[in-house]
Amino acid sequence: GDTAAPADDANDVAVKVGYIFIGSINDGGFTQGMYEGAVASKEHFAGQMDFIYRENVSEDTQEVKSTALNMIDEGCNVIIACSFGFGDAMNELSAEYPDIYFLHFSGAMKNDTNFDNWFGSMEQARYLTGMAAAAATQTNVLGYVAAFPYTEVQIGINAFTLGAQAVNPDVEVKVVYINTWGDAEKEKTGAETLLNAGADVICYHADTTASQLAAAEANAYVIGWNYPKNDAGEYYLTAAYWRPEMYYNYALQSIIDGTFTPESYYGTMADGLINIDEVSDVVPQDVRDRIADVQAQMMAGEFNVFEGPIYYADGSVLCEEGQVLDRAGIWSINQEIKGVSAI
Amino acid sequence: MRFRITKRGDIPHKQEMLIRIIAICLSIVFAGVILLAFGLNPVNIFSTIIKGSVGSQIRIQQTAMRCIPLLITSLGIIVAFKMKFWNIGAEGQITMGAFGATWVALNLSESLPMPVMLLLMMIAATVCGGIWAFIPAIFKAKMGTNETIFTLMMNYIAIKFVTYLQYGPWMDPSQGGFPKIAKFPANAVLPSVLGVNIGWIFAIIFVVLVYLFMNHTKKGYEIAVVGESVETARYAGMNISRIIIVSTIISGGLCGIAGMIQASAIEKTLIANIAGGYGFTAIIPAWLSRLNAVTCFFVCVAFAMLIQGGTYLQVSLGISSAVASVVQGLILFFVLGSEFFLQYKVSFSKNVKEVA
Amino acid sequence: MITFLAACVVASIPLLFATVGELITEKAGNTNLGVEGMMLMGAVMAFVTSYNTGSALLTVVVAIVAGAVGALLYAFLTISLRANQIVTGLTLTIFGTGFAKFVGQPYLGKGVPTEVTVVFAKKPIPLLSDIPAFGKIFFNQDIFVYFAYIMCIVFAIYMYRTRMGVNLKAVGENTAAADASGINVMLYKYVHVLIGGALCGLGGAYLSIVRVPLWQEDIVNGRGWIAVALVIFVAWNPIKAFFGAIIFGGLSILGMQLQVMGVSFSQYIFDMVPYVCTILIVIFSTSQKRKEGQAPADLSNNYFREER
Amino acid sequence: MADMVKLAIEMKHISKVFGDVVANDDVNLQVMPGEVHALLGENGAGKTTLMNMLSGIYTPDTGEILINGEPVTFHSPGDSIRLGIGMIHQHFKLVDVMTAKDNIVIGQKTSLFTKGKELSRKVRELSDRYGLDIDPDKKVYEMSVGEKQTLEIIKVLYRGANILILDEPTAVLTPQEIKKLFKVIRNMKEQGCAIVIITHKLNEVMEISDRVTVLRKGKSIDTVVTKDVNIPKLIEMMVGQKVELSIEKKKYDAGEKNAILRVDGLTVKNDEGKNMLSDVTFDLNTHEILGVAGVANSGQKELCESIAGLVKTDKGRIFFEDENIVGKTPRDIIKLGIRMGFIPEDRLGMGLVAGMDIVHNMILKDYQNQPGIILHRGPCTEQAQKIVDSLDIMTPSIYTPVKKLSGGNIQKVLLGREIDSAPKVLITAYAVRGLDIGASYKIYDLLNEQKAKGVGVLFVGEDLDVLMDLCDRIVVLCHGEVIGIVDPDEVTKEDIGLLMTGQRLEGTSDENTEKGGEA
Ligand SMILES: Nc1ncnc2c1ncn2[C@@H]1O[C@H](COP(=O)(O)OP(=O)(O)OP(=O)(O)O)[C@@H](O)[C@H]1O
Ligand SMILES: Nc1ncnc2c1ncn2[C@@H]1O[C@H](COP(=O)(O)OP(=O)(O)OP(=O)(O)O)[C@@H](O)[C@H]1O
Ligand SMILES: [Mg+2]
Ligand SMILES: [Mg+2]
Repeated sequence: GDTAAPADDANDVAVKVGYIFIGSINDGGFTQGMYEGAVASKEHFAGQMDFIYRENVSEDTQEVKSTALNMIDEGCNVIIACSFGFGDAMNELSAEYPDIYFLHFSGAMKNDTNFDNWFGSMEQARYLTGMAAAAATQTNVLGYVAAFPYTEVQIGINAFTLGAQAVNPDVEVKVVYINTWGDAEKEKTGAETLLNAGADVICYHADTTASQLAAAEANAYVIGWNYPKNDAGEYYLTAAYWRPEMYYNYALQSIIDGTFTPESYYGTMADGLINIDEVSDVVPQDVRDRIADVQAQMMAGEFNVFEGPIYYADGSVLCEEGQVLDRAGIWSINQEIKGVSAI
Repeated sequence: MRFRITKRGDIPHKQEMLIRIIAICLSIVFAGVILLAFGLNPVNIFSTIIKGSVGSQIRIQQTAMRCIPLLITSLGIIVAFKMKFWNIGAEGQITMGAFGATWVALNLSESLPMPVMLLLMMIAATVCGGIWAFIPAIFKAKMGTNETIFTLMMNYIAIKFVTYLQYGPWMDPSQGGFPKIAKFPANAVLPSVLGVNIGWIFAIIFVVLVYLFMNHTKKGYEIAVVGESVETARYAGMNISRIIIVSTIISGGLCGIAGMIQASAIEKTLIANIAGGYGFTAIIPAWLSRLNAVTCFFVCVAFAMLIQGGTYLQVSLGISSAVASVVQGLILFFVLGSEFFLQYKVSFSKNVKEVA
Repeated sequence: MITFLAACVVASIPLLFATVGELITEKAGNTNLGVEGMMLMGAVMAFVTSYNTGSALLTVVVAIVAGAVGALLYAFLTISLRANQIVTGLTLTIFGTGFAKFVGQPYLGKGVPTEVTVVFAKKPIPLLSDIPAFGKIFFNQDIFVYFAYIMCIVFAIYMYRTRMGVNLKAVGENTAAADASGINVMLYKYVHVLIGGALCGLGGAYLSIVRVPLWQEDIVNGRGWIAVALVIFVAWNPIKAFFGAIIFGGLSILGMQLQVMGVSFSQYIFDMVPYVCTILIVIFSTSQKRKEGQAPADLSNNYFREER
Repeated sequence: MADMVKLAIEMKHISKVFGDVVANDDVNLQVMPGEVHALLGENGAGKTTLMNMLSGIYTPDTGEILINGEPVTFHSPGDSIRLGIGMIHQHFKLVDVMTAKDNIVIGQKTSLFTKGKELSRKVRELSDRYGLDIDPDKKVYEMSVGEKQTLEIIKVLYRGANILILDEPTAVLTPQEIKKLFKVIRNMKEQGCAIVIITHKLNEVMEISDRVTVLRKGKSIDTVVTKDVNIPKLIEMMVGQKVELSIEKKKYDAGEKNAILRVDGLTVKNDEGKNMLSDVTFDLNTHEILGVAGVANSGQKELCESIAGLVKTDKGRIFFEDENIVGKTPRDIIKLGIRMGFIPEDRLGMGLVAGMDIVHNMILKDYQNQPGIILHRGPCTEQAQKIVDSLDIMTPSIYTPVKKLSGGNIQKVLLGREIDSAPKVLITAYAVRGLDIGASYKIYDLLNEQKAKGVGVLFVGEDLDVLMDLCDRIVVLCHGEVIGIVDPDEVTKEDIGLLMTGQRLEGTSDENTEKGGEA
């Protein structure tokens, strides 16, 4: 096993963070991103920050709590829990340990002093990858392997579709829901099913990179997710991913400064939490320019992904002409938009 | 040189204990050797497991909280196994028990007094868990259907069902679009005593009740007879269907209560992963305790220590907690193997002549 | 449709190996619930081998050995030490899962080297693959698939046409009678439990080496348990196992296929279908009064010659 | 003798201990080629154990075995088979779902592939040669007990055994089948085979054997030449003292008797819809032992089970005193005072809980009468001790699981419990099957005691001599029909034998013979 390399001078640091991970730190996906963020953050704080972590913690409140308690025993004063299912444990502990800070990725729970959630506008990155995908398709069919049909996933699908439509109004996005997060074989089968149904670019929202393998085997393009890992070689277009050190640095600094206030942090392309990987030159230069342009607008706060008129696939209105969805509006999405075929 | 295996007679209690202790010691040594082979320091690992499980008051509490569902589930399994009903469906029964409790918690008034609420939740959990065990049991009794597979499949159905609820009709709109079932109201959360939810008191009461039930009641006797031979039970005029109903309601019901405790005290809601593998793990202490409720208590405590201590490995030593499950497996293999020496005697003999 | 059926064949292969493995184990009177564990052991060891050596042959050999070693633990405990089969099998699954996690951790997210993947890439069989539809479905596959076909046929001949097959049946049906007839029951049990484990190892390796040539912790993800259930579905018959595995493999991907075809239904309900089907089949097979196609009569009973 | 002829079997100073039970203690046995050697002893004397050591199933703790003069050690039954030893076990060792020929060939080292047709031919040849009747392609589960026994014999013959061991082979056979078996034994003897036969039927010992070795409580007592002894002498050797064995039949006046159980037009179908009992009608009186005779599977099992409420009846009524008990649960029937000592072919399958001790088997029927929900073991502990003492049950203690006892002792536990429960009607099926002679007579006495108390006893039996001696009347069943109800004082054994095979008696003076629902 890998080791967490606990520092010898652990007692002298200003913040000692305990990271609780859902997967393994070398999974080439979500957890690796979260872990590398921690390493980057440690570098950033140069001696003021240290961390320990535990991998493969299941979303079981008992397990999460005892892990966090062990970390507190080891001298941690900040716990960062990197999965939605860890929230309840953080919530409970934050009441029991007012001196410890609990930062929970995703969800909506927080308190007024030492417990906050953080997430980001992934729809921005999804939009940009949608643009890239639309430029690469020949068949005008984009495949999307998705875990479960619910808001977070549907936001991604819709943003991706909007981005694609912006480049090529004729594209169709086909979705397969696989009802599981981490079954590589199922993800691959899902991707293959889409490829057989005519898709020639694959995007996915699940935990492994099996969709990339399926695409590459079928000589189709693919868009990565969670972490800029390329398992598809020349067929890899780009990836939408998190750069969590942007949040770590921000939050830990405010803890060090004594200015921390929970705010339900929502990162954006502007503050760097949300990113897309360099776009492959399979995508024509003009589209790459457009992507860069939209990205710049996003960073400047001038671009809204969900701006009306947008219709759901069943014809009902998601967003009126001229209306811009705010964060709450985006997080109330519960269907796929027009242009997506999903069940 | 040839060795010969013969059946032992009844062996004295002391000797039996001795063999078991030797087996456990050997298993630890053996697991240590394996760890060494992987370049890990076994002494460190074992002492960390102990420190991590009982090293401080909080850790003891954590260990106790793991012991509760494990023990209650094991007790449920004991009742079923005594009837030779190889119930490996505890995982599903826990899940369905939690489902029943959640249904009550989320649908009844928040102003209900806590004891009433908890009692109703417990009844719902017992019924749902019981039904989940009863379905395969009745098929076994009436048609001889293989219950191992049946109960196993019931696990998956229960888990998929709760997944469906979690991502579908029961998703809580106030979670900002994240898939989660609503939190229990305060009157549906089990209170704590000594820093551990009162499930531990239930667990201890259940140990005593199950022991008395299995060894000193007529129903307990009937269950054992049905387990030995359904034909004999029929011949003795036992009402077999009723015995099966009662025992599976007890077995599945106990598992269901474990689920209720997990939902109410730990998660304070229902999640698909509510059983968290306890349903499978609990089979082993049930068996190792030879289906004796009191022995089962001690085995479960040891198990809970191993599990809880395992979570401390990575935090303290930076070693993957997968090591803990490997250690657990190795120790189990040894203890399972040691049963042999309780029942059989191995003697070595030099034979002069062999058959051609 | 043809691509879907071809995909069903692919999805069936890990199940098929594991099912035939468990089937042959059960024929010898042992229920090994460690299928999931043995598959994972095979999967991880095969992956580690291929990653480090780049040798396809070695990968297959190691997968076989890893599954068999898992089975050996089980065999020693249940056959020689007469430990309870169900509990020992479960323990093997716990152990195998932990083992795969532990051994595989450094390899997470890493891929199988191309020298290995090319060996296991799809290879159409000349002539046969030209048969309309049929050829595309069955004979445009990788060598694991072809091996699986041969395996089913060989096991069917072995079980139904050879002297050893008859002896094996006797061991599972009535161990005491087999023993008294001079069959070396211990040897039969060991050999078949080990063969069973080896096949489970291969089934696991198929997932990690061929199907998703990328190490993922929970690559087997419950397929071992489905295989245990399939054994009943196919009535302990390796030829039926072939079709049974295709049906169950197909069920696992049918949901996705229907989605892209725009057929509306609840995917959650669909996820339950294989399990509900298994239950119905178990019920159905026991409701029949036939003596054939039932579980070996001495299944799960440990044998001690001097026992009464 | 031993100097001139090489002994086929020589067992010297054999001991075998199971846990706390000494099954064999310094046993010696010598069998010559061309000899039929009977092994005699009470239940649990260690006969089966001794023979199992010859067939490689058990390994002796101490002692030496010589086959054809060569010292041998068996590590497995295979070793024994290779030396030409064939054993027919007390409990069949056959694979139910396989055909006769597959059962014959398992474990044989022949060709790689099964050669079905050739094998069938060989089996037919063999069965013709010995005058045995077997269908090589019939599945064992479709076979009658007699056929299974025949199959066991052919299996041994096929392997060309020159030492044959038969453990209670006649217990389940009809007289005709026994005749055939003895012919085979004599045939083999002429070919120079050594044959050991275990049986509890002493007339068979006298008829077939050349010499007899008697075991008592695990020790070999003596070996004698059959011609030189008689039955009482053998009994004395077995039991260890002189005993007088006879059945007294006390007659009660019609006035003292009244019908306690009336079976009226009873019809029972099996799963496949075939009539197992057709229109069976008879009365059972108090102070009476009513025998039931018939060849195996003539409906005896169904008759007993339907009275006990264990099978569904198709038509007809069963009156206990004045109450129709058809459709009542077994529990209700037990409460009325009907007890059934049923000894099925698989002794432990019904009636006893194999894995439980004697105490917990005693509670089996009475626990329901205890008040409350708590199980009281106290009274049953005493009862268990009493039965063990009064029936001389050989067991280490009353806490020994009954499956560890010898077959005969298991049966005593069952009968002891049923008789001890003071029933009004006692149904016994094959009560003495497998019991040694002393134990059998003990059972007869017990049944007579019950009769004296006014109990109506239904005695389903095999041995016609016993039926004639013990019963007041005998119901003869044939293919599920009552073909006659006879008074043993007025008919001969041969008459009953004829009835059993379905031939009605012509011109007998027996007015009791009723028409039993001729179809
Ligand atoms: N496998 C065994 N395990 C434990 N005890 C045994 C075993 N086999 C025999 N015994 C015991 O050894 C003794 C002798 O049994 P055995 O079967 O040889 O008697 P037997 O002479 O054949 O009696 P029966 O006439 O009833 O068949 C009995 O007390 C029996 O309980
Ligand atoms: N399985 C057993 N093995 C050995 N001894 C047993 C076993 N079961 C019971 N006993 C002993 O039998 C005796 C009576 O058992 P127990 O005390 O359980 O009866 P009880 O239920 O209290 O009955 P009662 O109240 O009528 O006396 C005790 O001495 C007990 O130790
Ligand atoms: Mg015997
Ligand atoms: Mg016996």
